[in-house]
Amino acid sequence: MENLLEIKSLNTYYGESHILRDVDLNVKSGEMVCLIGRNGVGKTTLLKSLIGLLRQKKGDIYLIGENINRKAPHQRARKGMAYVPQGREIIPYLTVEENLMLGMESLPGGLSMNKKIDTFIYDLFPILKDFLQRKGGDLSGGQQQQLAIARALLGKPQLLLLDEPTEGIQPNIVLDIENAINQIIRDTGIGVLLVEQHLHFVRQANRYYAMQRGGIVASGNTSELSQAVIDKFLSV
Amino acid sequence: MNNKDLLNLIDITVSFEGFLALNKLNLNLKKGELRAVIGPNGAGKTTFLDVITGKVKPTNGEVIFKGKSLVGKKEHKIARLGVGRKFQSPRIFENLTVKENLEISVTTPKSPLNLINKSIKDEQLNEIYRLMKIVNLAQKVDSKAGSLSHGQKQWLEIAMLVGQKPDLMLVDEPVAGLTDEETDLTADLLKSLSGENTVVVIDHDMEFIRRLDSNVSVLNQGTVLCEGTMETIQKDKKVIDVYLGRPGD
Amino acid sequence: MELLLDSLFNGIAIGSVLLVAALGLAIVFGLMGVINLAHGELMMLGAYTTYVTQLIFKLPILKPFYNSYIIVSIFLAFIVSGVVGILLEKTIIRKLYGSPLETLLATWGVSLILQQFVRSVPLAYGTGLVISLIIGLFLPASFPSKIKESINFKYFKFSSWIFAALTGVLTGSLISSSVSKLSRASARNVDVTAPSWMRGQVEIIGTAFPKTRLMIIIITLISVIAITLFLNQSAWGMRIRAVTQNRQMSDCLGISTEKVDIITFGIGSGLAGVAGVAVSLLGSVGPNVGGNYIVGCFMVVVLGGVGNLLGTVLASFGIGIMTDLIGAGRLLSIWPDMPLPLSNTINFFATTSMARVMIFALIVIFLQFKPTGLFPQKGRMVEN
Amino acid sequence: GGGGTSGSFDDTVTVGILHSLSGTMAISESTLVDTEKMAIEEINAAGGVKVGGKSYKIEYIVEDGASDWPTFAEKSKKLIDQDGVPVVFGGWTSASRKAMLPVYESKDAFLYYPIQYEAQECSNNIFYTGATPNQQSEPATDFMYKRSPAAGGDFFLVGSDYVFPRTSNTITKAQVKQLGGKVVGEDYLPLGNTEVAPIISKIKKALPEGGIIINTLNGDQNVAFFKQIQDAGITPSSGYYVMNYSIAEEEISTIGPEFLEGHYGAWNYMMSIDTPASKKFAKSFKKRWGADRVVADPQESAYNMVYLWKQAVEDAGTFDDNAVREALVGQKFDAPQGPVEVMPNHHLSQTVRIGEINAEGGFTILEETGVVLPQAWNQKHPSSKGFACDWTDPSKGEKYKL
Amino acid sequence: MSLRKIKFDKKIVLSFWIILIALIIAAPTLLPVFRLNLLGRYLSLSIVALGVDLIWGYTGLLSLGQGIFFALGGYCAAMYLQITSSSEFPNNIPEFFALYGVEKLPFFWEPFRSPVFTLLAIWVIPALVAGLIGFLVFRNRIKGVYFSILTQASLLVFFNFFNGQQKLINGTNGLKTDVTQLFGQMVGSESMQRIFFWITAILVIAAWFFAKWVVKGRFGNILIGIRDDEPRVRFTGYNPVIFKTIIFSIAGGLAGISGALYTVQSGIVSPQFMTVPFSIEMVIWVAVGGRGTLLGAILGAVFINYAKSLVSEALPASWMFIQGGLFILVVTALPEGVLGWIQGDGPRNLLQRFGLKRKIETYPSLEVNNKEGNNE
Ligand SMILES: Nc1ncnc2c1ncn2[C@@H]1O[C@H](COP(=O)(O)OP(=O)(O)OP(=O)(O)O)[C@@H](O)[C@H]1O
Ligand SMILES: Nc1ncnc2c1ncn2[C@@H]1O[C@H](COP(=O)(O)OP(=O)(O)OP(=O)(O)O)[C@@H](O)[C@H]1O
Ligand SMILES: [Mg+2]
Ligand SMILES: [Mg+2]
Repeated sequence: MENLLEIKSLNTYYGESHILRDVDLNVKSGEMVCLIGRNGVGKTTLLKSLIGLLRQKKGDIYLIGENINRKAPHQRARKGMAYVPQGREIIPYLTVEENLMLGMESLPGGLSMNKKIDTFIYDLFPILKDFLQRKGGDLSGGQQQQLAIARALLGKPQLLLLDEPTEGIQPNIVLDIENAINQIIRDTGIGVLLVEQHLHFVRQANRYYAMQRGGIVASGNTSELSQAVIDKFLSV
Repeated sequence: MNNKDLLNLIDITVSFEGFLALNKLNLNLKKGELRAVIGPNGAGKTTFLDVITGKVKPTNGEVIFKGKSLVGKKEHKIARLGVGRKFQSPRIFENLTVKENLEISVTTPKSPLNLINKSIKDEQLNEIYRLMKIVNLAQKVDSKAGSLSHGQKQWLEIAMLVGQKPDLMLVDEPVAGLTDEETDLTADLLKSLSGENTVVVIDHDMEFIRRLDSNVSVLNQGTVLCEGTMETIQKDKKVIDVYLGRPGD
Repeated sequence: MELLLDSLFNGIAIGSVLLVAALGLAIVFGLMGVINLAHGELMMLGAYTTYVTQLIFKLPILKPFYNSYIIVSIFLAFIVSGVVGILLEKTIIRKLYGSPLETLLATWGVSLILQQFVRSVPLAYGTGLVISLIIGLFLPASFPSKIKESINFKYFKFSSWIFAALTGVLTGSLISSSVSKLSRASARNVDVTAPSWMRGQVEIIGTAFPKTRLMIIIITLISVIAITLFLNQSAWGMRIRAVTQNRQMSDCLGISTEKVDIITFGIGSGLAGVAGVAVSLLGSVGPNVGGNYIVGCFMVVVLGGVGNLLGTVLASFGIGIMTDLIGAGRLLSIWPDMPLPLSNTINFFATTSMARVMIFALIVIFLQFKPTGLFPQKGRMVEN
Repeated sequence: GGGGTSGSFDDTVTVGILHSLSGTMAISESTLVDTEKMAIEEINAAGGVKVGGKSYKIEYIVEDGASDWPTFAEKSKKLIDQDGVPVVFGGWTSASRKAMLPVYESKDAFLYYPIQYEAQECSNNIFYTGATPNQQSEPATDFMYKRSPAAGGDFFLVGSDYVFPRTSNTITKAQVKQLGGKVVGEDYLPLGNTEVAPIISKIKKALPEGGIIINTLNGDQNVAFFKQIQDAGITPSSGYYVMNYSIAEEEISTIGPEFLEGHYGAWNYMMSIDTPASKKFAKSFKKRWGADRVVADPQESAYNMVYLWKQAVEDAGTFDDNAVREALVGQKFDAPQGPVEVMPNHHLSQTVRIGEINAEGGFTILEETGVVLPQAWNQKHPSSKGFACDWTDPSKGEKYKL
Repeated sequence: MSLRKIKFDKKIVLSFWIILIALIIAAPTLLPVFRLNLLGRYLSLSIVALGVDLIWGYTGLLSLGQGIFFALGGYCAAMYLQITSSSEFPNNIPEFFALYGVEKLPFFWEPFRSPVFTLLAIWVIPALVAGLIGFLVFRNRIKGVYFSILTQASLLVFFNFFNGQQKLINGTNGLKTDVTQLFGQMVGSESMQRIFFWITAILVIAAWFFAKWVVKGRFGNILIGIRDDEPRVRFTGYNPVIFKTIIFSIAGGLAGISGALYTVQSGIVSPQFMTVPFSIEMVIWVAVGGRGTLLGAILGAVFINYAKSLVSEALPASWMFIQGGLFILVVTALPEGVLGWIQGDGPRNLLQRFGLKRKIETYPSLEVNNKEGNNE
């Protein structure tokens, strides 16, 4: 099966501090790949480099075989990447509905006033339906997180980048989200790159990469994700 | 209410253009108690902290803290009375170094005069270094808080809260984005704080809540759904329906 | 009653000038959060465009259409100021999004340069320059996407700029040779004369109303309606607000921030140009013409509540009516037998300059009670 | 600096020129710089200044007052201390003069000031070649009330909000009272403000059936004013006549004659004066600066002052201030406007002319007084009635009782 | 705006002082009196700039109304000088009153007969006015752009008022000081101007130390905290209103002193000091010099103004081009101002452009993790 996403020796800096060092990683369509590691090892940095918010100093990023090093975030989004950032990043003064519509900007033709919002979102996050007219910024933390995920899904992406998506979401909805994502992967065969701290969710993934000090230090199938690895890379 | 109570919330109602974020909420805290608050997204947990800290004015109802009413008081006044808070998404001073951030929180009294002509006291300095050890940011003393990772920010803010030495600590989702180990560490830290301080912890991480092994109040749609130990809560049907759900199905 | 009507008309007349001037700012500042102190100078460009158009329409070929030059100049002014605005955005503003106060300083610099520019560059060549800008900016955009994608697109771009420069120089020298008034630089104020059909006054409900003022009111109305439609009926309004409120995330969602910025800023600046046409009908056209309005514009936008068009409209008419009531001492004629001390104070302020003091004082006081204007942003986010 | 180059000179003398070259006033003041340069070039061409048998070529340093009063003071200091010029030609607005005055008095230097102004001042260190109120506004008011089409009508006074209009109007009010007329209103527009709608509605309220409007508005504001009063139906045809004190040929061409036709102006010099001197002045100015340029009263006084300085220096036989000051009083000069003479109060005796603005953008001269002596201290203004100034007599000086 | 509080290593500060002191001592002998006088005036402007840096650079309050306090200071000084030397004028009141037929001294002039009162008034009155405006504004939580616009509106109120009030304060013409007497000396005279130069020089240094003292340590940190996240400061138990009011009135006081010094050295105070552009320029000086650096404010004020007078002498028309270009350049290319740029990696980056290597930091917490790794 061909690589949906392929990263070759990626190096990213913040100013002068070298964060990502020679990261190699790939995601195939139809699989969920999980990125684990302690705080501050560079997981978010990696996702930011993928969507294009940070420009790598060295290395290449391929999306469906095409090199997207030089592409701006919105171009990458239109090529089928969707990003759920750590810390939600809702557009505060737009209503929930408008926030959702913005999710459809990356669809061919972009957003328009008369495009309808796909209702499967409401089955997944009923709360959003009730609050369509409320300002995004007024939502509670968890509601915002749900909105962020919904927004990403509406773009019908090829590759979904999730940075700690369950942070601050109530347990039963966490379960729903897990199931939903699995569901979507099964149905549409998209690829998912997931940053997650909770082992329970981690185990849902097909493969894992463990990061330390900005480099990939271990990887494999989550099925054989041993306690040893966990202790080594997730403990303080 | 009884006189041992540090905090009483009496029939608190908060309405945003008709939407009741809090609805006749009643809640009492004893001195030195550690209390976990859970509940669905949008149940009103953060709002209820907003009410205590004076960020949101209740539409009606009373907040009694150390026998005094807090309603209508200015935020900084409330904070000085001994109410400290950690925000849901980390809020620290990004352009100040880790150390300076902590200085701001440990400093007392918080009057301009004191700040301008006295330099920081030694015990306060020691306190700062102690805190930085605990949240292992010791190596980042002089790096700008803005350049910390999410988790590092979370911990810095917790440290700031502790440094403030409030009688009442309100902690909103402290372990969001922390690894399981870090989560446990945080839990122990908070537990150790209870006793002389009174601590209210909000989170969605059940492992974490369990480890706190304290009384748990479940909020739903702006009111207390039920209270009790983790065990009892977990078995409560209503709680499972609206909140916990059943893993595996 | 007659009096009230009279001062209402006057108020609207004064207000509509404020409004048309502030409209562009309401977008650039209100929506994009850019404090554009060069807004006044963009107005000035609009005013000069009117002047140039007028002279060109005096040429034999165009003489027959002379009466309609003012209409034409409205569109030209929109384009000219719009293009200069876009250039401004591409070169300077772009680097400063999210830090309004920096934009304030940079655009102040721009305004100084623009003022000195019209003083020391012959208008003919100024026109040439603008023309080459238009071509240079938009010719590449019009290439087929096949070329755009190709690696040596930059050569195409380069050559189109050369072409633009040439046409600019040509038109410049052409104009300067045919219209002597435009061939020499001068700091002297110039004058736009409304075509005869726009002079004099008309009767409305028994009160005589200057036609020029009426014209301005119409221009204002049209622009307001156009803008409202653009912002609310097209997806652009949403995109613009999204980009200003969270640039990075909007980008990640697939919004081309660059395009949004250019369109928004272009329109905002273009409106400044239209305002320029309006004010050129009232007074003289000179390097400082915009400077006289800029402060008032900001007052209006802030008073209305930043980012709120309706607020801007109300605020400008409010100020307009106040100006007339106080400045012309109408309160007295409305209520002749008021107690002496009161009437004295009113008389004290019934001079134009004192009225100004009064108005600004009132604004300051008003903001004390409504710190974020008539229609403030509400909700959880405000504090954080 | 530099200038005409005919003949060879034994030496050079450098004078200072200080006007606004940038900012709002640049529009008006740059024309004075042009005129002063022209006068200097003429003098140089004619062999320069002859002092003690030596012929001096006049060089000049031009400084920019930037339309900012304190800057005028600063630049004056520079010209005096740094460049050590014997004389400075400069200024336009009263405010700028008031800002410079202390500099010249404290350094005992000499300033030549060419604009008609409100007087009520008489410095030993300034020489004023513009008209005083009794050489402009008083005859004008008299004309308006007695002999204009609106004769006997009520007055409304409009001006910019600074010292000249206010003082000038105080005088006018006193005069109108004496004449038995009535001033029914006055208003002042803040500098830089062009919203005249409130003023217009006041005028309509105060003068329903037309009347006399005395206008002392400043530069740009005039354009707004005249455009809008015309739109509001305040025109000569409907019985409103505006007398202007600051609108000369230069301004007429900017505002556009179509807005001003039928209104009046009062000046000492008008381009339409039909004398050889006047024609020569206009002709050489156009020759030097372009055919579409015009000359007006302020330029004429600027022109005069350069020549008067030259004459005084040659009489004094030195560039030294005090000597020149001595020699200056009594100097006669055949100015474009006709003969002028320097009076002991450092002002000029001049001819006053009333003109009606015509479609060609010039004045049709209606009246012409004889030579009028300048009053540094106005005899109608309550604060200065009965005072005069005389620098030739130490016992009298700046302000003495008549 | 993302600003960091720039801490200077001793070297830069020291060298700056050496240069400054040297300049000041050398100036009176090197410079002709005219230039000296200019330098004196620009130094006095640097005091108001210091104030701007305090409220903008540190606290994030961009005031476009500093001209108010500057002018107030100037007027206080000028009024004193005018009264004390008005003996030979009609009914012993300043000359200009006669122009408008005023016989009696307006009441608020009276106290300015006393030199002591004046010396106090020069900085107390502006500070009080600033404090008052500030308190009202801050209490209502008016922030950011709204604050800027509001200060500008106030500026216009004051400007139009002073401009319109001939009878009280001589309107547009303002009050002149050159020909007035102080200790029997004419203020405009050379000897006096020299003295004023020294006073200014000393006060600038004093003001710098004062400002430094204010922002050093925790007080300064709070200000920065307010700039970045005011509500958070509130929840930590501080009352931002007080802090902002204090710093704003300090800035006001500094502006007053600066205005007074400027007035006596330029010979006139007039409403021109309260025009919109002038107040914006004050901000520009700080921006160019470097926000939140204090030194930057001083340098910015002195150098820009000096450049201005030199350039406008050489080629008047081009000054606006240069000035405008400068602002744009600074804001876009050197957002933290010249000093900020020097202190940051500016020069190093520049060198690197010319091929010189620069050291790359290693991963922030490399060693840390090692240690911990071993522990486990
Ligand atoms: N804006 C920044 N400037 C400089 N350094 C930064 C910046 N943001 C993050 N860093 C540093 O980069 C490293 C990686 O940060 P990153 O946010 O990627 O960690 P992370 O793996 O996402 O941690 P977490 O799980 O807590 O989100 C951290 O050491 C952090 O200190
Ligand atoms: N300013 C506001 N305007 C309108 N609705 C608001 C506002 N603030 C809060 N709400 C609503 O009040 C409800 C409670 O919000 P709150 O943040 O307290 O929930 P929460 O319990 O903290 O949820 P979470 O666990 O996700 O943080 C939410 O439904 C939210 O949408
Ligand atoms: Mg992260
Ligand atoms: Mg919450």
